[in-house]
Amino acid sequence: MTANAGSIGRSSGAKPSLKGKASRGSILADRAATVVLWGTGALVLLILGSIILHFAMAAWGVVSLSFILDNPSQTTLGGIMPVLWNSIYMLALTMLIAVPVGLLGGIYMAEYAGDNIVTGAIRFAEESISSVPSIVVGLFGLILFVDDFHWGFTALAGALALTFFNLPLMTRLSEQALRAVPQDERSASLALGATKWQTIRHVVVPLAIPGLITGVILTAGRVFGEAAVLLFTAGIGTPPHYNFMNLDITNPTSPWSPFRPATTLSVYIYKLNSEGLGAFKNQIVDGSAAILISMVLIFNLGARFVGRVLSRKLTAS
Amino acid sequence: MPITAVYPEPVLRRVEVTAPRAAVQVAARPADIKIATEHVSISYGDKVAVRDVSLTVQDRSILALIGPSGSGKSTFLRCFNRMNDLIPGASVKGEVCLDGENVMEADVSVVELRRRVGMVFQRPNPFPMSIYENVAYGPRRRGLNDRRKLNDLVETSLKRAALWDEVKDDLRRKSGLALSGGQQQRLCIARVLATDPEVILMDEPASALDPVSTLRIEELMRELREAYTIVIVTHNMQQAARVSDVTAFFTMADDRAGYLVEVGPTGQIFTRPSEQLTEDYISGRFG
Amino acid sequence: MPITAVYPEPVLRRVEVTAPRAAVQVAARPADIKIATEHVSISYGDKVAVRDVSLTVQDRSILALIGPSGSGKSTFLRCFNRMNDLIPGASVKGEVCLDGENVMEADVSVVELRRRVGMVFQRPNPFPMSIYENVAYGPRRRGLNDRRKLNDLVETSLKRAALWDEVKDDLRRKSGLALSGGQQQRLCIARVLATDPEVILMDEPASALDPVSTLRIEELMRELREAYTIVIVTHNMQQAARVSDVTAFFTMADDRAGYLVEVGPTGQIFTRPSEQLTEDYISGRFG
Amino acid sequence: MASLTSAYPTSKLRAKPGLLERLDLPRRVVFVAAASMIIVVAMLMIFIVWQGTQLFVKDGYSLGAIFDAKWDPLADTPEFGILPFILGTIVVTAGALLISTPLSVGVALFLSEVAPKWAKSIVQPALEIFVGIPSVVWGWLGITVLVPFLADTFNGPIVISLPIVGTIFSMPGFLTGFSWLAGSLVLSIMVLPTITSVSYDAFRAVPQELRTGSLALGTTRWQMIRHILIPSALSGVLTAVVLGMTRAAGEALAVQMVIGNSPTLPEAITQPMTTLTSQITLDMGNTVFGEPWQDALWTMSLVLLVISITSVVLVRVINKRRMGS
Amino acid sequence: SSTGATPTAEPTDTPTPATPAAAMASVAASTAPVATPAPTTNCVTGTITTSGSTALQPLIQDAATAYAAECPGATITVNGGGSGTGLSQVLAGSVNIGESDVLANTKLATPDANSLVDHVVCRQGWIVVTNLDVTGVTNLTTQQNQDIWTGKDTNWNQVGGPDLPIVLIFRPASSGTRATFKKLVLNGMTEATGGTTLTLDTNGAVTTAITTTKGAVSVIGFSYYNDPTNKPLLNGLQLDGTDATIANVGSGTYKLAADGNLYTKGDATGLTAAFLQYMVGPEVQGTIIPKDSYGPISK
Ligand SMILES: Nc1ncnc2c1ncn2[C@@H]1O[C@H](COP(=O)(O)OP(=O)(O)OP(=O)(O)O)[C@@H](O)[C@H]1O
Ligand SMILES: Nc1ncnc2c1ncn2[C@@H]1O[C@H](COP(=O)(O)OP(=O)(O)OP(=O)(O)O)[C@@H](O)[C@H]1O
Ligand SMILES: [Mg+2]
Ligand SMILES: [Mg+2]
Repeated sequence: MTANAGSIGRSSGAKPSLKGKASRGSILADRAATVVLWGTGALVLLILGSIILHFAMAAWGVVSLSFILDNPSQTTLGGIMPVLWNSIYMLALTMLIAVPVGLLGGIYMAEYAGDNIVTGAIRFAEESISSVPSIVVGLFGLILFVDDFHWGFTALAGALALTFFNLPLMTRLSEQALRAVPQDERSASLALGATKWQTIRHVVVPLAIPGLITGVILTAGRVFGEAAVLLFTAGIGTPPHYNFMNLDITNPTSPWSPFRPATTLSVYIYKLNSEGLGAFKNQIVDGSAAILISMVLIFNLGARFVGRVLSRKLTAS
Repeated sequence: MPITAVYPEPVLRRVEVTAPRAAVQVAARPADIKIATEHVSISYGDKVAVRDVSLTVQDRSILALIGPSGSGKSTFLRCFNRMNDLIPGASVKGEVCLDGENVMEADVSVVELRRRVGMVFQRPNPFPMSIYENVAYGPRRRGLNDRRKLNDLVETSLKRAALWDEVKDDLRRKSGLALSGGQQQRLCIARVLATDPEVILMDEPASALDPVSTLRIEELMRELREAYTIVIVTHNMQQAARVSDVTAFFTMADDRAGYLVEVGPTGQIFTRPSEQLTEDYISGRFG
Repeated sequence: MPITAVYPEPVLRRVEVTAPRAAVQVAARPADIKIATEHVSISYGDKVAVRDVSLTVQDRSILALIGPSGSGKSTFLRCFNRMNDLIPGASVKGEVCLDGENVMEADVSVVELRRRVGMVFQRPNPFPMSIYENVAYGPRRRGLNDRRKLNDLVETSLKRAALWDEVKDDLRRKSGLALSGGQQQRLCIARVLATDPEVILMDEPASALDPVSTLRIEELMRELREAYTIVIVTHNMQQAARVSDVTAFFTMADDRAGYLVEVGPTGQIFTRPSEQLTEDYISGRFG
Repeated sequence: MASLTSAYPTSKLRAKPGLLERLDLPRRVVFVAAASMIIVVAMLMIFIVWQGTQLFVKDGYSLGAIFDAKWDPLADTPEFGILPFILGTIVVTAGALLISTPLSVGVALFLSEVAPKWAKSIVQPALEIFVGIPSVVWGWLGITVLVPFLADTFNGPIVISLPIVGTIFSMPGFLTGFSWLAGSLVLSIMVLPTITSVSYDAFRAVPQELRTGSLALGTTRWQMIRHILIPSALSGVLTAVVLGMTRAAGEALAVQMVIGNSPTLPEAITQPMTTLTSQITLDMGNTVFGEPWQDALWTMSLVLLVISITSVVLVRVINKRRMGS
Repeated sequence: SSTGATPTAEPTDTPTPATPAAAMASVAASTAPVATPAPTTNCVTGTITTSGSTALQPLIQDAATAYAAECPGATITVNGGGSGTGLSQVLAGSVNIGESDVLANTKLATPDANSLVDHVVCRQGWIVVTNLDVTGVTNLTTQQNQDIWTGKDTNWNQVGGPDLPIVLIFRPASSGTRATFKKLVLNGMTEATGGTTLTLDTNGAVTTAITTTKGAVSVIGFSYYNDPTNKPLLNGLQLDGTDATIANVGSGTYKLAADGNLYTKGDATGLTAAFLQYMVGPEVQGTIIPKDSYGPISK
């Protein structure tokens, strides 16, 4: 051994058995930590499980096909059809704007954005809106759309406020989905003499579709449950009985029209809790909450399923 | 082009070069020069990765770039088709001429350049689409949509890449990803051929492949040399010795900037290198 | 231990072996066997990566694992200190004995095992803390908190790793990440030495380093051999020839499962391999 | 070998790009889409800043009068001290973070270091569902389950006394379940997914080599987590907590439903209190556009906006630090 | 503007008279909106929106539903939002009718308040209610109320009830209920604050809280108190010995009551006018108002 080998050479005495109990303390600490960490995971599941169970039980006997398809009533259990319709309608209206703009914005951020002041500002804006309280966005919609534009409480005002609120999320999720496409694929396309846009259009976006769909569905879940933004923009009231045959979207009486107030399911829950009357108020809220949660579940499972199917389709033979 | 079998003394013990090659004159007639770089330096941000490299590549020849990891081989290779443009922070100085035209100039269309200078990567990277669509991708982007012409082109390209027989039966059904590694790499070559390039750049095209596939790719390169100019980066010195006409040896200085130590006919580099560094490297003293 | 200077005939042209080594007897006395594997097979999920490997490693010797990429060298190396346990889906069958004790058994403490079998990785991976803390990390976790003892240990370990002189001035201020690649790798070796291991596993420890650093690490390995058993994976055959006593050649079959082709004294493997496959590989026919 | 050129139209290396190419329409379109966010934020900020400063500009209140403890909008000269609401937001958020941070970081560690694949594939979707549960549902659960539970379970004074030392802790019991604790509990569950997922990303971002480096030295997993992982991911975890804080501070409906909205600072976690958001939801509808009272509510919104923008800046600073080191 | 489609109408009111007669009626109505209830329902087609007081919302909602049932071409959308929202929005022209529990001139600047036209459509009453645990207390005098709500009395045994701390549940300071109670019962005295008080923003939330909180007391609208689900869960108190009934509100003996005000910007026209006329007609005043526990407008 060389000169600088020092004094604590490799210990030559009896070696501890590998099964020895060296460092019992640290092993015990490790065991304890493992148990605690498993515990936290289990706790999350427990909380979610009991919430789902709670609503499943509360909704038992309340939720039925007629609960979903009937108009509300004060004297009977009635149904939630109009508010459920509004939720879906608002979702569609919001996604109609948020998805294309978010996707295109995501393309810019993932594919074009350089390191300059404008991109920096976009990122800052994106992060800012995501952290602005939804109620502030709602109030902003109230002044701008409802009052200044004289739209009053309308689905359009609500959808626009929701779009503002969710655009950053949509953009971020599309950006992530696009960035997840391996650089190799871009290089391969560009090296073949495809232009940048051709590469995006024919290689990057198709490959990102599973991620994009997941993004859309996750955003949809959030839009579906939002209430604070809508309280001050789309209105809070009892919707009239809708006539779905009225397809004239410029007519405020048509359920297809964006120029009418639209109380959504989550706003309806808030309203019933605040000023609901009638014997079935609590059951209706429980049932509505159960439906909201189920929709969120469906959105999530759907996102996973669609994402998996699409990516399998894209990658497998 | 008939191959004159003037093979240099075996380079490493037991190296059996399958297709002996002519030692190529480096100082060639200017007309034959396909690519010439002059004082090319490339940096990533402040960090210089390649310093002041000047060399020329003959038309229809194979140039191998060898050197230790990090010596800038890949970086240098990417300047031929301006793929460095895509790397944020990368900047290239100097001239890179393709057929006498400096491709670094601002008004050069990189799209056109990359059609003429194709590239094959280390990891086979077929697109997740059918084999047919993989090959037709480049032509389609060039605006070729005629069914018949496309079919012909796909077939010719796959044949040239020695893949046709293995895939012809489910060209349109099978995904490019369902092929084996070696087949995928040949598919990537076919895909490049379909855009009708003049130069093909290959960055360690066989390093992710098994021995049999590697030999196959090497064979293919020798065939393609008849019609294309090829620049290949390789870690495998035997591979460089086997396939290339000219070898360029890169290493890096203390500041870790890569530079060209020497370039010359492959036989000469592997038997009588003029630089001690080259000798140390190919003799395995480091690297 | 005196080194008998019986160095085998030079293996590759121009290889200058800095420290000629004794050819080691493979069939040794059982008492000298430090590690023995018996019928080790390792799979990732359904995919077999290493099939049925049995070999032994002498105490205080260097075993080099060579073979083409993907032949399972790293995977095999990781079974000595059960690092495969950390890879989801990896499963190891067979026996791996350290000093005659089977380390695969359920009641073996992997913590203890890994202290006795240290590991150095391909990419230097110092922790983001001071040089001192990097070396003291292992001992501290073993409960050593005595200031003086720690200082001594850090110094000895850094000296052994031939890094002391370069870093002694700002041991506590400089981050391990602020060192050069070669220094980082020596720091990682020092870090392992500080836990007082018996065996050191090295997975391509020099492949990310420059030539000078590489030579340094090789020198270091030869010094460490006096006190430790070393198993090294390398792509660089010259390196294997230069540093190891015994070389094991891995390759993979058609099903891409890695297996051991042959193992023997390094001199013999590089000059008179018994298998055609080995000969093909070391002569550069593939890989 | 035949050239394939016949298949293609000829083109030159230096061919002048066509008008369409020079316009690069796609780039412009996607840029506009991304930049629209700047416009949205600019509008949002301008409107909220405009509205939020009316109290000073139009109604003539001084900044000092706003950051005061007295809130009495019905007095002859109405007083709009919003300090209690700001402090309320701070304490209820702090309470939520105190409960949520250890739990969330624990779950993040569980997911990144401990959980086998199957457990991950259950817990991760569960967290996503948590994110998706609307805040009105949390509020509803709060008033129908949590609030009555708290009121029934802890209705007497809460006293902890030791045999010799005597009383070491005492606290009034819940008069009603509407309380600081209820607000913090509801919020802690609502921010759990945020903190968890951001810290999870931070843990994932720690290079695998550091983990294997530590484990290969013979440390236990917990030693690795404690001495390598957590220090390395600290700034990421901090970011997570800041984001959780922002979310908690801005949450309106659920908190308002369970917190009791008493416009005073609580003396114990069992007492009702109020926050900026709950005061805004409470009074916004009952006040008239342009009256000082409503202007004060807008000022509160401005404070919320400032809090969230500050947190964005804070996160950036933290991350810059991380990149720097 | 003999057709009744007033071009100057600020709210987006789309009156499309079904018949010339209806058009005439609507013009007539706009000149004297509330004074003379029409004998039969005046049907005008179109769409109007209302927003405002949540206390009036149940009534307006029911009336709107009934009107729409009689007049198929009419759509009346009823929104809540609060009295302030109703006043702001009718002033801004965002809605056609704004409902308020309080008079516009207490909220708005004089010129703005003057631009609104007040239509009183009902009387509404509020009742002091407690948790059922507060046994033995059936009546509180004005004085006792003042002692309780200003924090002077803190235990029910001080007003003849059980030994139970008093938990005050307020409505927000900005709400009409709170303002009315403060004016009519507390004579403007300052209410108690602190750890034993809650503020909940709506009748619904208050009702839920009272039923679950021992010793709680609050003030809610008649319509919430008389709701068959709520009533058994609440202990409704007399005020100064007077029962909280609609009849007593009508006769003026029960003092915790106020007008329900519907505001329009300028005079009402078209469907707005027709609906306001319907609100004071026999249908609403005679049937819907008692059913929803409001009081009819007197004389
Ligand atoms: N995108 C990049 N950004 C910054 N530095 C880079 C980048 N790519 C490469 N480098 C650096 O430039 C130098 C040259 O890298 P390059 O990949 O060209 O080497 P190479 O010779 O191809 O190595 P290898 O044989 O490992 O592929 C290296 O020091 C590398 O770290
Ligand atoms: N974590 C893993 N999961 C699944 N398969 C793996 C994993 N790691 C390695 N493999 C596969 O196992 C086989 C052996 O890999 P290994 O890394 O051991 O080879 P190697 O000989 O070390 O190669 P190299 O020289 O490239 O490092 C390869 O086919 C590889 O793809
Ligand atoms: Mg490279
Ligand atoms: Mg390996």
